[in-house]
Amino acid sequence: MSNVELSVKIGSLELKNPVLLASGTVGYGNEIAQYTDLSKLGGIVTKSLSLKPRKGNPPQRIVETPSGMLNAIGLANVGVEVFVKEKIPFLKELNTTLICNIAASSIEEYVECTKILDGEDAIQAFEINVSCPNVKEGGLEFGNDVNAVGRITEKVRAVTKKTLIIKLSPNVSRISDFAKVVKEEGGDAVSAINTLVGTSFNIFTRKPKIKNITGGLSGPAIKPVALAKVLEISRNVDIPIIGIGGIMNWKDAAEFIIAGAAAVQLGTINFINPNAGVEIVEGLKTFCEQTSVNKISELTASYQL
Amino acid sequence: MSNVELSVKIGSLELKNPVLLASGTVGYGNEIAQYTDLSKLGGIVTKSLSLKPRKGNPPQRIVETPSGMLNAIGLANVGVEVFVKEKIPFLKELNTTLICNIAASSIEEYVECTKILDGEDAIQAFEINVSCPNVKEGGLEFGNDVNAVGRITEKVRAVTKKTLIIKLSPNVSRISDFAKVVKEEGGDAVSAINTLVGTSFNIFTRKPKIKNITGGLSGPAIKPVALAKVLEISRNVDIPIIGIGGIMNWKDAAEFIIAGAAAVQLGTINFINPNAGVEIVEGLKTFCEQTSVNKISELTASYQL
Amino acid sequence: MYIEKSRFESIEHLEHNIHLIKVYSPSIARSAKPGQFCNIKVSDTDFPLLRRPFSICNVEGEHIFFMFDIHGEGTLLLATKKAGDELDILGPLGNGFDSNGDYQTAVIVAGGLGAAPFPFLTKRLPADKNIYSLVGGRSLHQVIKWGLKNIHVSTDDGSEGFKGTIVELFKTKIDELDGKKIRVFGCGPNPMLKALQELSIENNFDCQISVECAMACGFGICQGCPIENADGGGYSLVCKDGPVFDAKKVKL
Amino acid sequence: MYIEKSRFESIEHLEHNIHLIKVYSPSIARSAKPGQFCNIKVSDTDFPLLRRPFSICNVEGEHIFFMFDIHGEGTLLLATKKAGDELDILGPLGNGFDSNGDYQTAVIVAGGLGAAPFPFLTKRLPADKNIYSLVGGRSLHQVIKWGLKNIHVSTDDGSEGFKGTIVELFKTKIDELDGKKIRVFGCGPNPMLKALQELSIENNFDCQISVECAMACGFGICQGCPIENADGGGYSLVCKDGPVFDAKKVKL
Ligand SMILES: Cc1cc2nc3c(=O)[nH]c(=O)nc-3n(C[C@H](O)[C@H](O)[C@H](O)COP(=O)(O)OP(=O)(O)OC[C@H]3O[C@@H](n4cnc5c(N)ncnc54)[C@H](O)[C@@H]3O)c2cc1C
Ligand SMILES: Cc1cc2nc3c(=O)[nH]c(=O)nc-3n(C[C@H](O)[C@H](O)[C@H](O)COP(=O)(O)OP(=O)(O)OC[C@H]3O[C@@H](n4cnc5c(N)ncnc54)[C@H](O)[C@@H]3O)c2cc1C
Ligand SMILES: Cc1cc2nc3c(=O)[nH]c(=O)nc-3n(C[C@H](O)[C@H](O)[C@H](O)COP(=O)(O)O)c2cc1C
Ligand SMILES: Cc1cc2nc3c(=O)[nH]c(=O)nc-3n(C[C@H](O)[C@H](O)[C@H](O)COP(=O)(O)O)c2cc1C
Ligand code: FES
Ligand code: FES
Repeated sequence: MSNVELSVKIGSLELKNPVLLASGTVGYGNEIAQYTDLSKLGGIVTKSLSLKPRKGNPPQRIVETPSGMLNAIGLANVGVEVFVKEKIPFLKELNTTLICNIAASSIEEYVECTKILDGEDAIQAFEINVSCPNVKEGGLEFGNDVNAVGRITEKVRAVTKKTLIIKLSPNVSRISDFAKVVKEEGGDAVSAINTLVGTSFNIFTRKPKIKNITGGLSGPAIKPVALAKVLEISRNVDIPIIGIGGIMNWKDAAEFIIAGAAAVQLGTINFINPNAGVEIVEGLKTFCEQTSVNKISELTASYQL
Repeated sequence: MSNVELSVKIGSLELKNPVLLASGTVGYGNEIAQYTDLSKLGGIVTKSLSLKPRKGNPPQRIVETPSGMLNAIGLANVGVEVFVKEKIPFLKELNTTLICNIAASSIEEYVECTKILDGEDAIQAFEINVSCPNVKEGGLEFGNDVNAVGRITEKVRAVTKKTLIIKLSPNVSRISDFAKVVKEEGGDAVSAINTLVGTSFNIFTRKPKIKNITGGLSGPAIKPVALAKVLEISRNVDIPIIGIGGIMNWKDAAEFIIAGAAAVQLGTINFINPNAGVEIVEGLKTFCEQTSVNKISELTASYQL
Repeated sequence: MYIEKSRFESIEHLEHNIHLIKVYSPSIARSAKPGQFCNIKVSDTDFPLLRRPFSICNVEGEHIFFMFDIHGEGTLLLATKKAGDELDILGPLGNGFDSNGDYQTAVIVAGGLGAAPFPFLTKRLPADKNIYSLVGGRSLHQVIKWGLKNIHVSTDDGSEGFKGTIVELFKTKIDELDGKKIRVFGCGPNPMLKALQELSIENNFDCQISVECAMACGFGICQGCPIENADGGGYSLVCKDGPVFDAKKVKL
Repeated sequence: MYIEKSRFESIEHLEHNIHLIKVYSPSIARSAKPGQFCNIKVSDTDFPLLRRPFSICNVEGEHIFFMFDIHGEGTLLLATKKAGDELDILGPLGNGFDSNGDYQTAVIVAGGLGAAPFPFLTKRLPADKNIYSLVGGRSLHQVIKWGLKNIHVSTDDGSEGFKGTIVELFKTKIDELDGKKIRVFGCGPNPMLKALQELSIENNFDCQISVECAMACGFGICQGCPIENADGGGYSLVCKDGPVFDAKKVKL
């Protein structure tokens, strides 16, 4: 019926449509599959994996904030080995593009994880989460150090031919500098943004509401910031951008695409409406039809400044 | 009736209580004085002044976002000369502490403004807004360059003995580095935070909703980020902090104080409830009474991590 | 000017999607002038964050009326209020229309919801003035006549009255009206105001237009609502210097 | 598990501040088990952002009941719903109580609003079981008896029944009850659950507790709701592995 071409390309990766579910907000696909048809989406990005399993942070891990939420899950995950053995079989059956997100505490660990996972046919692309505390260099985040991001991109690039996406931290002054180095070092795309650092206190106990003290802010509250980061990258660097941050509906998704995103990821909304992804694909299709856009890729960076 | 000591000291500045109204959200005091008794507040911070008048950005200057708003007023202001002649006489009558906020496009301009205003007895302190595009160094913000912030602090310090507060930009990776340099260069305090860079698009026209393309995000949406910045400074640098960002009520104010703030500023809430400042002073007083806090300054940085 | 906790009294549904609400707000009611507006907190929570500006549509004793259509979440919330609910209203704000002076006929030009401020103006017009109301809408359901007198209608689709815009209708009436003895009061969407402004300048009509724009505070502290001065010398603030401007003095 | 657009039917006010709502939600009603919960979108807007988890208090045909007190903005919004409003409900979620097996008497231990899941359990208890309900509250107004049977009350202030906590009351009843032939079902604030856990471990009672914690998704995708395993081997998820846990298996 509809003639709108929804497929998009990110590096060598072909996506059915530009709507992905974000890392850490969809687990390994099985729980959310009860509520939505994942095969209708562009793809899913799995929870950040590290080499060894991590049990994650002690509770309380999450708290609601105005139009947002803070989380400090602590990258709880099963580790690459269990992932390959136990999670991939189910993920294969989903008939959706599988992007594997990796988080590590050293450059070597990033490389090691990528090497192991690169052999898995089910995995079509890697998304490297650089917003993790860097154990070796004093606990600062890799994601805030442009040289570290460059080195990670270079080293991981060397061990995989699959599409390589670097997920950028928003907690920096000029995110486009990071996108630039990703491009220079051979990355295929960037995802923007990960969560903003935030906190919240209980004024009676005077303790942080989140046990980890700070957490990552997500949800509609951060949408204007995320859009500004996407736009900044789009205006300064020629690299595909996956837009993330506070997308609640197809209008928000369209806004990111217009601001420069080739595809989008949904995070927090999955917790509220696990079927949002499918609804957003539909909404984008109708929007394109009604505004005479034949290919959704034509919307990307179509801003009129 | 109440024995709670609400007064606080910021450098040599004595405030009746820790509740200030933030720059750009209270004009020069006259309009808001119709709705609230400014003499009951700790003080007010006037709209950023530059040497020459600025007419500001073309419309649309503001847009609402989830639990926040974007503004790109463009530092519209009457300039120091008119300020001294026309605004100070009214401000003097308010019986509240007057903090003068300065924004400039060069270090020389900061110094020049401070010099002129330093002679005015009505002005008790300066707040330097470093989140302005630096015309000389290619339009980047001073506020994101730790060396520039150091130099501004040093040069302005040299021309005034009044309390010197540097208002920090949140659009940086480690705000405590900026607070450190402020302290080293003789600043008395830091204000944190100014607005986050954000944007928003009309998906039908594909134009940014704000004519200036990007704007500054304020309001409850940014509160978790602001609290994390205040806490970061508090844990790393021994300097008084004025907490700002999304304060809507006394609970939010208490949260900032617990997270490290010696005083707080109210911004966006003034647009919604111009009497909020007075209500927050009352609320803090009751909170102190009920939790047996004798001096509000004891609440500062009383976090239990 | 007051921050008045007002009592929501009733809601009436006029045409398609047009609502008329009545609130008990004695302090604001007593001091309000036609053309002024109020900035209304539409919920008891922090969502939506900002107040919403609405023209004072009418005043009856200690009651005020506001007229609106459901536009977004703010107006939707307003439309679901129940009698007895409390509404936090800031007002009256802005300058209002100047209806005194040397003219015989007040020509009201209202496009769509631009009709909102005119019932109050109609009521308060000095006794010696005539009134002549030009009311336009896209089609007959968008023509809002509530509280207006001596009404001449235009619709874009011709479903009622003159087929065309309200300013086009005005043009056809110019001969009927004596240009020197009228004062024009206009309110409506920007393109309409622009056409009205041009027409008024051409014909040297005394013309006051009420403009709309995004607002945060509504009373002059945020500088969020600039309108360019016609003389090029910077901006005026719609909330404080307006919302009513001499049509010659601003750029639309 | 369903995302069911349910119809709000009615609200009843029990004790001080305790509300009981009835919704028409046939798919969830048909598949629900005692001890399960639902994650409810309390508004039609994006505010508040997250759903709110509530125990399934009772099921009657295709209707579900939820019981809550007004805690914050979410529950306030829920309490102002009107018959006919649509409520977006995700559920049934979690594992629920296991009430089958080899015991004679179900001992329900409910602290305050911890009573919420027990009307449904009471109703669905296998026919061959006896029931013995221990219900505590701070004072007589906080004691919630709705839908419970064979009730023994404690209040902290002694205003009704035993003066003391509900677990203290339980202690005084141990002799009456045969430890081997009971199964304990507990729900309430954390300190109460902790005391109950200790008592059960000491006396080797078969004990299932329903725990609460902050939640985002409610179905296992956010990992926001960990509870420490008693064996030290990491965390379980309250929403997916719980909310009902064997009292021996978790650290409170
Ligand atoms: C002085 C003045 C008088 C007004 N009088 C009336 C009136 O009598 N009746 C009426 O129906 N409307 C009037 N408006 C417009 C009215 O304020 C908007 O329709 C309303 O704010 C929409 O809110 P919303 O939440 O329903 O829409 P949303 O689109 O969800 O609002 C989002 C944001 O955009 C702003 N906004 C949206 N549309 C407008 C607009 N047209 N003008 C200014 N800001 C807008 C809102 O204030 C809000 O901040 C007036 C505006 C002004 C400035
Ligand atoms: C499995 C489960 C079952 C529950 N069953 C019931 C029930 O039957 N009746 C009932 O009254 N309450 C129940 N609760 C608690 C209920 O979810 C909270 O009271 C409610 O979320 C408060 O929302 P609010 O917006 O009114 O309060 P706010 O304090 O404004 O909520 C702010 C945030 O904190 C969270 N929160 C606040 N209190 C709690 C709490 N005690 N537990 C978990 N999260 C909380 C909210 O979900 C929200 O994200 C249950 C909780 C869980 C996890
Ligand atoms: C509970 C939670 C867990 C998350 N875990 C991860 C993660 O493991 N790896 C990662 O790269 N991003 C993680 N994120 C960040 C999201 O993928 C996304 O970048 C962010 O939430 C912003 O999008 P949103 O506003 O749509 O949620 C997590 C976010 C949330 C809310
Ligand atoms: C409309 C508007 C104008 C502002 N103008 C200034 C300004 O001139 N100088 C300045 O230092 N900060 C300015 N700010 C920033 C505020 O002082 C404050 O730092 C920010 O809004 C965060 O606080 P809030 O969330 O309470 O609003 C402005 C903020 C707003 C919303
Ligand atoms: S709306 Fe704030 S100055 Fe006009
Ligand atoms: S609440 Fe999301 S995993 Fe339990």
